[in-house]
Amino acid sequence: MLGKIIRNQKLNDKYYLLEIKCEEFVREAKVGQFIMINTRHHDYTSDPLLRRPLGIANIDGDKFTLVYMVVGKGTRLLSEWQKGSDISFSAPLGNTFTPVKEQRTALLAGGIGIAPIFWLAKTLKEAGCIVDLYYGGRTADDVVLIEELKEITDHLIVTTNDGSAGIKGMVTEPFIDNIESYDTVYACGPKPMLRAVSEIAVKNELPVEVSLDERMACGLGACLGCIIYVKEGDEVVQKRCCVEGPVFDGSKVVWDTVCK
Amino acid sequence: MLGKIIRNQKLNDKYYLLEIKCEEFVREAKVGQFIMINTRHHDYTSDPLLRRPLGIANIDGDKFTLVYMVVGKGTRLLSEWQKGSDISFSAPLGNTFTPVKEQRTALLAGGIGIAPIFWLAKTLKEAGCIVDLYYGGRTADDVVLIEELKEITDHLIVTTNDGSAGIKGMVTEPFIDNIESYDTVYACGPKPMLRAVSEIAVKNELPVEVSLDERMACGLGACLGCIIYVKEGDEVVQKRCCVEGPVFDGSKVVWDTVCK
Amino acid sequence: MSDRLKTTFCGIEFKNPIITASGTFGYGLEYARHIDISRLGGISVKGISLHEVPGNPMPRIMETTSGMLNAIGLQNVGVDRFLKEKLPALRKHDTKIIVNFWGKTLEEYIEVAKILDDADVDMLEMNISCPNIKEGGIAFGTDPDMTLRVTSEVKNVLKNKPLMVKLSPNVTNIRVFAKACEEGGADAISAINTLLGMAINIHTKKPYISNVTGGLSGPAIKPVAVRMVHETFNTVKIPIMGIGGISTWEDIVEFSLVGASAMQVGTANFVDPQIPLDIIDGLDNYLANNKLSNLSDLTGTVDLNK
Amino acid sequence: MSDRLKTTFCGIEFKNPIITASGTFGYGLEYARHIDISRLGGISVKGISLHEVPGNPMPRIMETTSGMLNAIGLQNVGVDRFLKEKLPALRKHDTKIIVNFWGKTLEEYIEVAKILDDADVDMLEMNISCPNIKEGGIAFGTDPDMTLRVTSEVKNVLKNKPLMVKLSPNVTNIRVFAKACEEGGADAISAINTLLGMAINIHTKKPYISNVTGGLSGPAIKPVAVRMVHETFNTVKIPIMGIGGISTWEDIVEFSLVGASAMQVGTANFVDPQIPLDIIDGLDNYLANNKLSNLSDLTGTVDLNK
Ligand SMILES: Cc1cc2nc3c(=O)[nH]c(=O)nc-3n(C[C@H](O)[C@H](O)[C@H](O)COP(=O)(O)OP(=O)(O)OC[C@H]3O[C@@H](n4cnc5c(N)ncnc54)[C@H](O)[C@@H]3O)c2cc1C
Ligand SMILES: Cc1cc2nc3c(=O)[nH]c(=O)nc-3n(C[C@H](O)[C@H](O)[C@H](O)COP(=O)(O)OP(=O)(O)OC[C@H]3O[C@@H](n4cnc5c(N)ncnc54)[C@H](O)[C@@H]3O)c2cc1C
Ligand SMILES: Cc1cc2nc3c(=O)[nH]c(=O)nc-3n(C[C@H](O)[C@H](O)[C@H](O)COP(=O)(O)O)c2cc1C
Ligand SMILES: Cc1cc2nc3c(=O)[nH]c(=O)nc-3n(C[C@H](O)[C@H](O)[C@H](O)COP(=O)(O)O)c2cc1C
Ligand code: FES
Ligand code: FES
Repeated sequence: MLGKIIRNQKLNDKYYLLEIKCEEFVREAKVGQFIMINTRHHDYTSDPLLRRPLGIANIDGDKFTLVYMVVGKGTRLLSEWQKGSDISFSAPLGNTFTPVKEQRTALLAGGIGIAPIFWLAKTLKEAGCIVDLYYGGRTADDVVLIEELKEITDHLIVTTNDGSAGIKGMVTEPFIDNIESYDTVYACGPKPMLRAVSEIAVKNELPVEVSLDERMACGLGACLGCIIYVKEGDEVVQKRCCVEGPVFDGSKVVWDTVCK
Repeated sequence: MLGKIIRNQKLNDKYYLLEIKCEEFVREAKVGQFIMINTRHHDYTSDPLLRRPLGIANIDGDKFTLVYMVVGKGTRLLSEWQKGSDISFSAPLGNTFTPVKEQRTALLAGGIGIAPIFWLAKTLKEAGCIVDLYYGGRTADDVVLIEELKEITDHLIVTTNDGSAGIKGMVTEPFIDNIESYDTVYACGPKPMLRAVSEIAVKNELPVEVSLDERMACGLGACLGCIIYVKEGDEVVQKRCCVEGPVFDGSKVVWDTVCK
Repeated sequence: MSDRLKTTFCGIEFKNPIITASGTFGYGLEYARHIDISRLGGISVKGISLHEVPGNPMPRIMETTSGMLNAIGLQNVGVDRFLKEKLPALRKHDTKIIVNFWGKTLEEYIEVAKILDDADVDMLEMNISCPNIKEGGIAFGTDPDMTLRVTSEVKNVLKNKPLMVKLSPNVTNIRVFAKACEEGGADAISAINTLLGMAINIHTKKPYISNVTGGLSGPAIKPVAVRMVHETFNTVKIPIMGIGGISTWEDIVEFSLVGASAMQVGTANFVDPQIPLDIIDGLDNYLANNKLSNLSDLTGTVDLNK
Repeated sequence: MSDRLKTTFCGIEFKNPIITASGTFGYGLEYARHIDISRLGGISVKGISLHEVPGNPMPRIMETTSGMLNAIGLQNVGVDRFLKEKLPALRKHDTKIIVNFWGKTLEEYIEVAKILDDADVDMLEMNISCPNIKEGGIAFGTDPDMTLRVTSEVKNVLKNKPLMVKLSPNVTNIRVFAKACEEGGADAISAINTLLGMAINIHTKKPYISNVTGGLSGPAIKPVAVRMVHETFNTVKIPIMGIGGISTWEDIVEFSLVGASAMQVGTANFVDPQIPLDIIDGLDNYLANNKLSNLSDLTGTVDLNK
């Protein structure tokens, strides 16, 4: 698919927000899905080669939003795309968060994990849920879009490892303190965090969905490069993060096999 | 070296003019020399890999000019560099045209061969020469900067293969007609043209200098990728186009060995 | 699509010479949502073995400069499930099906080949270039005697389907292996598989691929692939399917000039699933513009005169 | 420059482990106008032979995706002119001189080695991977017995200079060749030389390189080089100079982790002559930031645990 860049806004030294207009895409997209996006400025160059997976952070009319962190070649190039350009990407990919209605939900985001959580918060809010968002980062730079998030959550609890924003500490700490208040848990962020959140949820018998990152080549289920091991009954089975994921039941993921 | 782009102007569908400010470069540059220029927009990408050789087309104050034709990846990327950007290139490379004074000179340019010929015309004019420029192209699109050239030549004779500009035919035809009028000949363009010009000059016992194109990796004389075979007495010797060239005595080049 | 693109390869009629490469196109259906797969000349499916194989631990892939490394570990559903669960749906699309297959032992190669020979598929592609699969300690694809043996024994049991053998580039002299395939009775050769490579994450000090080494593919390897197809073409008379770094119609022409009669597009499918279709259109235009009645007019016509 | 970068390799003290690779840095002096070559750890000069060699017809080079092909044809001024015309000026720069050399025959290898052993150079690098140079029809670099023989016979005549043997990547198993070098008495191994490749101009239908095939170098081949250095390190005890696609200090760390004690920068010198110096600075920073006293702390420390 092709879309037009409406804005590619620097949020801070690491984070960018990219808004793209594409009616067809918006019609198909569901909360929790992601895209594979071309970051190269010219088709006739081959470095970087592959498209990059990014979660859908919001849908607004005929536009959708991505939030991304600059970590390497691809995201650096993406940050230089100009407003008005046509950029290419796949149709919406992967499964979705399981939508619930009128429940008390805890959402946890670690760093760039905020991307799919943003849209999820909005969706749950619209479905009459209570939405508490625990949003952790290493430093103040890792927590973005605070004003926007306040509007679509009931409580926004920010934590940073160094205390430069919000509460000093891990994002799981205030969550544990309030664990009694929730019916359902959702999380996206670094794998150790997702593992911790899942273990806390399981211990408290709460359903937990996590959105997992895995390096991807195709994003369509063809290359088998993005396997996540999941328990099904007594068996461990393989799931492709790009098709059967990126959202998984956190209680079923075999965490020891998930790459760090 | 680093320079600032003052303008990168599209002359027509094929040709661009790039003006770069760099005092140090301008101080060193001599007529007939070339540069190796980085065309990639980002150092961290490797495709295209190598720098591209381009002739110096003019010097003006602390600025120098390149004229280039878009033929592949590198020149396509070059055409998208923005005004105000810093671009990197080598110091001026190669040998120079032999400057003459107060002579009657014939200059021949074929297509993009106009680049080094432009500066040569200006230089010869300033040295009190009569400067006749025979400038040939396939179509009208291949002859650029006509107004500017008129100012620095005594006669400007344009030819095109299809007659869409100037005289229809080969650039060598009007030159042969006037051959009696000249003391010295200079040429830059496609190799078959340079060969023809050299043979005409030799037959008429005129000194002839040609500026040759050869694919280059280093541009500094290290890779031995750009060899031109030249007669020295009875021997055929190897010259590196990037160091002992790009300007050669047209009567000495072993034309059969020069790649097409 | 015009007749210009029709390609007869080992007696099979492909609507065009563009086939998607094994391991980069799943079982074909994964792409059906994204492109019209019936426009493809054919699909070479992910390498199939006798039994289901779980593949390597993660991570399995990493991008490198203009290429990628993979060590999927030949994960596949096994021949039975392939025939039951994948093939019927794939067959609904009007394109040729090539089944890429392999075995852990000579017997397994033969067994899978027998089953596929009776199945509703068009052609077999035997992968002998899995570096980790050995018979008596010797890899099939890097020992000429083993290549000859597995080719002739598999060929012996096939009654219906043409056999194409896929060569490894990780050898000193690919001509020896091409010759062994031809002597063994192979109907065609496909070349090349991936180059063995490795990449290290300097922050963790671990290899990016859990298997330590992986197969390098993509535009980076194209010059090696072109050279090997050229050498193979100069060695054998059986037709060649060219593979390695192909991502434009110009690449197809290049492989054709050095002797490939059909081509496979691999890693480029990941770059953009539209690429094989763009290649088909670009190639058709090229043939029309150059007044060529068929790509086969170009096969092996590289001009080596100086 | 700090002590962190000092590198002892075969008993020679390099001020840093960054050496410019043979064939990409001429006789060193070509670059002296553009960068301060005395900042380099060392320079491996263009391959020298007994007699002057004119090299291949043009064209000799072509860019490929993230790499380049070359078939210069080992053009060089011959050992005598090198020693007389090039070496004295080069010696004025404070950097180690490695002389890359080769012979058309075993005798020529020995002859050149003898001459260089008595010359004012620091180390010899024997190139056995020229695909077109054969002794009795057998290439030195792709036949283990020939590798062993040329190594031991050359080593026998050397009295003063360490011998490093440069390996070809165009082999099925580089370990066999590394072993042959070690057995033959080589003091070190450098790896890798270029991969054999080919590219065709689809407009003229001719190869871009007059020699038809050429050597592929540059970032495209780095994963193959890293893999081969890793395999070599696991096979022999002599030190390794890593080569292949290096263009950043991160690449140096990567080669160090898989076992290289020093590294050569090749094609990257063409991309920008400043690159080897930038690498030296970047590496120094990296070592300082990671509180490493020397790059040798990292040699071969890749972590293969899953
Ligand atoms: C389903 C999914 C959704 C994602 N959503 C977002 C998002 O909304 N916003 C965002 O900023 N990022 C997201 N990511 C991660 C993003 O894809 C990577 O950061 C990006 O591909 C890095 O590309 P690069 O070229 O900049 O870095 P590279 O140069 O490729 O790599 C730089 C570093 O990032 C690591 N890396 C590369 N790819 C991934 C990956 N897929 N996952 C984790 N680490 C990786 C590399 O190992 C390396 O250390 C998502 C990943 C997946 C799989
Ligand atoms: C000393 C010298 C001075 C030059 N001056 C100019 C100039 O002032 N203006 C200008 O437009 N061009 C000039 N050229 C040619 C210019 O270098 C090439 O057109 C350019 O490198 C092509 O790069 P690319 O990436 O766009 O094309 P590529 O994708 O590299 O190649 C496209 C096509 O151009 C051909 N080509 C590539 N490099 C060269 C080359 N060096 N010479 C001839 N053909 C080549 C290729 O074979 C191919 O057919 C000069 C070349 C030399 C050696
Ligand atoms: C992720 C991946 C998986 C692959 N799996 C197989 C396979 O199962 N069998 C096989 O013969 N080749 C396999 N290959 C090799 C490709 O079919 C092809 O030979 C190789 O990638 C070179 O082509 P390319 O550069 O166009 O990708 C695989 C390649 C990739 C990238
Ligand atoms: C133009 C060119 C000429 C070369 N000449 C030689 C040579 O004479 N002797 C040699 O041993 N290697 C030669 N090489 C190989 C390089 O030294 C190096 O091994 C190879 O290019 C891989 O490193 P790179 O990817 O950093 O370039 C040459 C390489 C290039 C690009
Ligand atoms: S990324 Fe290819 S199967 Fe998931
Ligand atoms: S371009 Fe390298 S020697 Fe001339």
